[in-house]
Amino acid sequence: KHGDKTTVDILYCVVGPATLRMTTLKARDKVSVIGPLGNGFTVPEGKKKVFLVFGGMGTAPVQHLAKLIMEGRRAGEIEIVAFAGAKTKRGLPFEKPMDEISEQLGFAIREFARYGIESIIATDDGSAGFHGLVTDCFLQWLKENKLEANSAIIYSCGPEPMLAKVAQIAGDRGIDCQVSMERRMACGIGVCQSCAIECRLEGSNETTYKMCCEDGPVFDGREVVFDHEFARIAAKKN
Amino acid sequence: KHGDKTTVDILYCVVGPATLRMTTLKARDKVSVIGPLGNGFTVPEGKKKVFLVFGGMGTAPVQHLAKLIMEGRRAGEIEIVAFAGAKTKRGLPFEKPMDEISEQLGFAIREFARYGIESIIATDDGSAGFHGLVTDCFLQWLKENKLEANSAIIYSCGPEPMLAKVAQIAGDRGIDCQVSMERRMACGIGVCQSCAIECRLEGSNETTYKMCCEDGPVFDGREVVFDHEFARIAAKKN
Amino acid sequence: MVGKAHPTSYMKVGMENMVDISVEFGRLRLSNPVFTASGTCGYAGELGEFMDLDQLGGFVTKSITAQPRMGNATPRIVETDAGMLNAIGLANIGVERFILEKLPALSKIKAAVFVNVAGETIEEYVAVAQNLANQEAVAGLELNISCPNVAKGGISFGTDPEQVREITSAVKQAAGQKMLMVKLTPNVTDIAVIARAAIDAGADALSLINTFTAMVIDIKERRPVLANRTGGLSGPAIKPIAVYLVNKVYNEAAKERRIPILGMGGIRTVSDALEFIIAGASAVAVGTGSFVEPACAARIVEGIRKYCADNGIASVKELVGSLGE
Amino acid sequence: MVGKAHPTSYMKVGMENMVDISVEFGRLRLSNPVFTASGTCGYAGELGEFMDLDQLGGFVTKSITAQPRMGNATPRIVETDAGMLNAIGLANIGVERFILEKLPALSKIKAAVFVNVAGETIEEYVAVAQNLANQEAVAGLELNISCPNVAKGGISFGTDPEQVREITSAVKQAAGQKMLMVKLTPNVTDIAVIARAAIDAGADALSLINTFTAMVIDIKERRPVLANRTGGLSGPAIKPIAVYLVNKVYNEAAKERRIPILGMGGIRTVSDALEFIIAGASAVAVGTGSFVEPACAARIVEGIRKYCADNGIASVKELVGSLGE
Ligand SMILES: Cc1cc2nc3c(=O)[nH]c(=O)nc-3n(C[C@H](O)[C@H](O)[C@H](O)COP(=O)(O)OP(=O)(O)OC[C@H]3O[C@@H](n4cnc5c(N)ncnc54)[C@H](O)[C@@H]3O)c2cc1C
Ligand SMILES: Cc1cc2nc3c(=O)[nH]c(=O)nc-3n(C[C@H](O)[C@H](O)[C@H](O)COP(=O)(O)OP(=O)(O)OC[C@H]3O[C@@H](n4cnc5c(N)ncnc54)[C@H](O)[C@@H]3O)c2cc1C
Ligand SMILES: Cc1cc2nc3c(=O)[nH]c(=O)nc-3n(C[C@H](O)[C@H](O)[C@H](O)COP(=O)(O)O)c2cc1C
Ligand SMILES: Cc1cc2nc3c(=O)[nH]c(=O)nc-3n(C[C@H](O)[C@H](O)[C@H](O)COP(=O)(O)O)c2cc1C
Ligand code: FES
Ligand code: FES
Repeated sequence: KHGDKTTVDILYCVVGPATLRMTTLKARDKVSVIGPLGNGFTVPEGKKKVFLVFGGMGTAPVQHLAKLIMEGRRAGEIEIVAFAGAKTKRGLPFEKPMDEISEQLGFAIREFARYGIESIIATDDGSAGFHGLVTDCFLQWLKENKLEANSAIIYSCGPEPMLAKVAQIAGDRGIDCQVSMERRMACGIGVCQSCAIECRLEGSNETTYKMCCEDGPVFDGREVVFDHEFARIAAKKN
Repeated sequence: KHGDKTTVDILYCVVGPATLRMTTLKARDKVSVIGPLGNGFTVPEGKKKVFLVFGGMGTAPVQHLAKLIMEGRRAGEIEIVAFAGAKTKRGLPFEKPMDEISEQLGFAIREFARYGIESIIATDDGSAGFHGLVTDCFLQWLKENKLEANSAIIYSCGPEPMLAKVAQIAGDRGIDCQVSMERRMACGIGVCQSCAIECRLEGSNETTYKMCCEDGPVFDGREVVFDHEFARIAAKKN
Repeated sequence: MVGKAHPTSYMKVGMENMVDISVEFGRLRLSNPVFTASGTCGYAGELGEFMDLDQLGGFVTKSITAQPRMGNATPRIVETDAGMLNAIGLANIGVERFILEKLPALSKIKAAVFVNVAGETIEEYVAVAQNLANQEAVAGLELNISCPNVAKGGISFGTDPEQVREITSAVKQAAGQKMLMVKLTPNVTDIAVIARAAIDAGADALSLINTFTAMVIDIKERRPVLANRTGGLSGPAIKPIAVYLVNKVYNEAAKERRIPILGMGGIRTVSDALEFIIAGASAVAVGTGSFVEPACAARIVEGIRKYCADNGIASVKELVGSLGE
Repeated sequence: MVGKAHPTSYMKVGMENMVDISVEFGRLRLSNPVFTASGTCGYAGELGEFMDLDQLGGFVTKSITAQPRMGNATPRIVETDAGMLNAIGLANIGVERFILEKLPALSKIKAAVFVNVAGETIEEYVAVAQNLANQEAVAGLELNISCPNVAKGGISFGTDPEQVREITSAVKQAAGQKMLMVKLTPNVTDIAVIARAAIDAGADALSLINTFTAMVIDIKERRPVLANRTGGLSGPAIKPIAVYLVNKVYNEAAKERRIPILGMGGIRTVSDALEFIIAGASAVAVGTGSFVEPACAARIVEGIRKYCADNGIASVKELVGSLGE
């Protein structure tokens, strides 16, 4: 907010026609925006340890979550550890190059270090930080450190196979987990049914479709049916 | 030309999707241009009196023609009179408001006065200059002035009914006349046959289609079959 | 000719109030000729936040089937040049829950409510129609025999005149007093043949067009982007085809039988809507356009009023099928 | 899966030379799978200024009829969202002048030359084919039974399987040794039925799609923009429908009979071309795309080479019909 104006920063990655069109916008162009839509991450009472596990452009929302927590009323009670994944060092979505000393101290990413948040980097090719998937890096951390599952929570955003793995890790250990899902969306307001996410119905083996735009994008990790083969199988059944 | 750069001014009027898209261009955008295509106005030897009769955005090309003549080798031999038409005073495609004294002196339009060219304005509603069609204004001039038809030539660009009238006036008096025609064009290079103009074959009653993009846009006024009903009639015949 | 009258703005204000944009759609009198299209506006509640639904002439629900349907796997949509493909697969809550949970809210809006009916067998269509026949909130049914995104039923009913006749008369009987509108697919050699079959079998109105079967391929994975492989193409890309088909159905089937047409396919602006009306549609529906701009349909209502006022047209009815030589 | 190989740039340079982008198109072997589409590249001479025609795999001429045709009145074209309508009306100089004036230049280019043949009666088609049967410069004929812009002939031959069979076998006989490619219209209920009819009657190849019948209305004048009232819709707008239809014809008619398909409809980029090839086209044609960028087809040839090199594909033939589950 600046006086009577509200400024919103939009961080986006060009992946398709819509984001490509966004690159043609110039200063003073008018755009019409509907929002905010859907839900967001929530931090339940009693949580003391927060893990952020993210990859690629999934960084954007969790970075914002970290900021909200550290600027919020419960900042003192909560400790955050961030795990950032990327294919290569160059793929890390951070502006400044890392500085080695901070990295050794466990504060690899400036954007998080600003808030005193520990951060660990993993790259698929080992060109920076941990050599391997960000989820393996997270698993190793869990092995090396003691944790009270009840007071911990994991927030994750990134490619769906990564979310699936994170949700599985969380499920295995009884840690709460919120995943931010992504679907191609046409309407964004729950009318077109294009952004379906298969979810387990509590206390039953049945599943239903929830709408990512309206019921999400954040879902409980236990709820989502991550089945990459599901799409193909369902298509064949028809 | 500025050093090793060539600068081209493009004067355009937003009438459809393509020109609308042009308004979204910003500085340093790259556009690919094919040209020049087709022909242009030509000034045959021996012409001493040049009439420019134009309306609307048809001003652009004839204004350029006037400039070329007045800066050319035969500037001394040739006298130009310009007739500009518009629906209303506001519709005149000139940047600066006219000044009354120049108007009374017959130099209504600065863009032409710069080259010492006499210019006369006609508006359909009489809000500036002659009250009526530019072609009636031209006809009146022809009645009031003596003219040697052989050494005169008319150049015209604007709405097709205006061109038809100008060509008729020229034909009746045996004055040479070149009209700049317009058609919707898809390819601009003579391959798609979309910009057909019905033309008389010399020395016969038959007609053929010429392509406005390649054989034109400038045609001899005698050659073009201006028949506004033609399009409809031909459509019915099929 | 239109476009030559230039009233002052004072006159225009007067005119806009005097213009009559109501239309007769069969035996229904609608406050204006603008509908939302099936599947693009849910069950109405969701859109209420973005537009006053009372401003609409009509509202068509998402397709309803006898049993609830989960729909297809995702991805269900993909954007294309000036259009999109969808393969939702008729995901819906089923007619019983629809009547219990959704119809009460729909009964409160002023727009005429059409329920879009779909199924895999004639019996299913009939079952849905029977359930709706006595619902007061329902003005009419739209018979979806043109959905390209389901393995059984859907489009297969809509491409053969014999089947069109059969399903139309079966549903007509089940629908009782409700107006029956049959929604046509453009995926046929001669849409007028299908239109006449529907009219002969008792259709009170026709709506067109549904989407074109289409495919987008992911060249990296070398497989279709949509989980359903194919989807239906909608949006501005198909508009010129839709306008042509509406004009064809108007001239070759609907006009002489006085059957109204609900025209759709790529409508996004007032001028798009007017093209359909001039081509022969008594009313128009906005589908994909609502995704880009949820209040698109309401904006078009106002635009039609303004167009009539600006051009000295006393009633929008004069425009229906007014396409000249 | 494609897209997973990441050779270094050094390797890529090597690869690009090793990649084989030649294709077999029936009994023809083409240097690459890219054609220009009929009616969008004249008789070749005109485009020569903008692109080296030897770079093309094939060249299809504007439709040729027995007698010269002036074509329709103007406007003959109008732009639409991501597309255009045309109603040229088969304007052409007639087969005799074509052979005298245009064929000599065409005989010099390396691309396989197909002459597109049109007419109002079967006799006319046959007459054109006979005239061309002995011309050495002609590799094959493309039978246009799908033009929506003429009052007689054209599309009417292409929507009825019986007529398709009749005209195809008549022209096949007249064409002698020339390869006969039949161009299909998308304006049918089941394009595979038409495709099989053409194959049964002797077609050596199929090309698809021609344009969709469509209309744009000038709402001020309340009449169609085109003098011919309707025109054919082409361009990116129709691409997803065209890809689907090519895949359908490939699976349901062409594949088992080993009949090659020339795929077209909205191709403008390498990735568009690859979609058609993966869907089942042995070659592709660029139509409307050449208006935006005259050298479009040549650029696509280079892009296909690069795609194969980057993805470790030794021959573009591997891609034809490679669409996976
Ligand atoms: C609610 C929400 C908000 C979003 N906000 C934004 C936004 O503001 N701006 C924006 O541009 N995008 C946003 N996105 C998009 C989304 O983050 C990206 O589509 C996604 O992160 C892929 O990004 P990428 O291609 O850069 O990742 P990639 O570079 O492909 O992957 C990043 C890392 O993820 C991990 N990973 C990948 N595959 C696997 C696997 N199989 N198993 C385990 N780990 C794996 C690896 O560590 C890898 O290095 C949002 C998405 C959602 C759902
Ligand atoms: C070769 C060529 C070059 C062009 N160059 C350009 C360019 O550089 N930039 C550009 O934007 N456009 C250009 N055009 C477009 C063309 O000039 C316009 O489409 C045309 O002038 C219509 O303009 P308007 O609508 O403003 O005219 P209007 O305002 O509709 O008409 C202008 C005047 O024409 C006269 N007139 C109109 N109707 C009649 C009638 N029935 N009888 C007699 N007189 C009549 C009247 O005096 C009227 O006031 C070009 C066209 C051609 C063929
Ligand atoms: C996401 C989506 C879902 C649709 N669902 C249905 C449906 O359930 N039933 C139906 O009859 N038509 C359905 N349609 C078709 C539309 O009602 C409409 O006929 C078509 O999209 C053309 O109009 P448009 O271009 O304005 O969208 C759907 C269209 C879209 C885009
Ligand atoms: C201006 C124009 C003229 C055309 N003329 C012909 C023609 O003479 N014969 C023919 O078979 N197809 C003709 N076509 C159709 C094209 O060959 C092609 O089938 C169609 O345009 C789809 O491809 P595209 O979207 O790449 O243009 C024409 C298309 C256009 C746009
Ligand atoms: S995007 Fe339409 S329901 Fe979610
Ligand atoms: S614009 Fe294509 S021939 Fe003139």
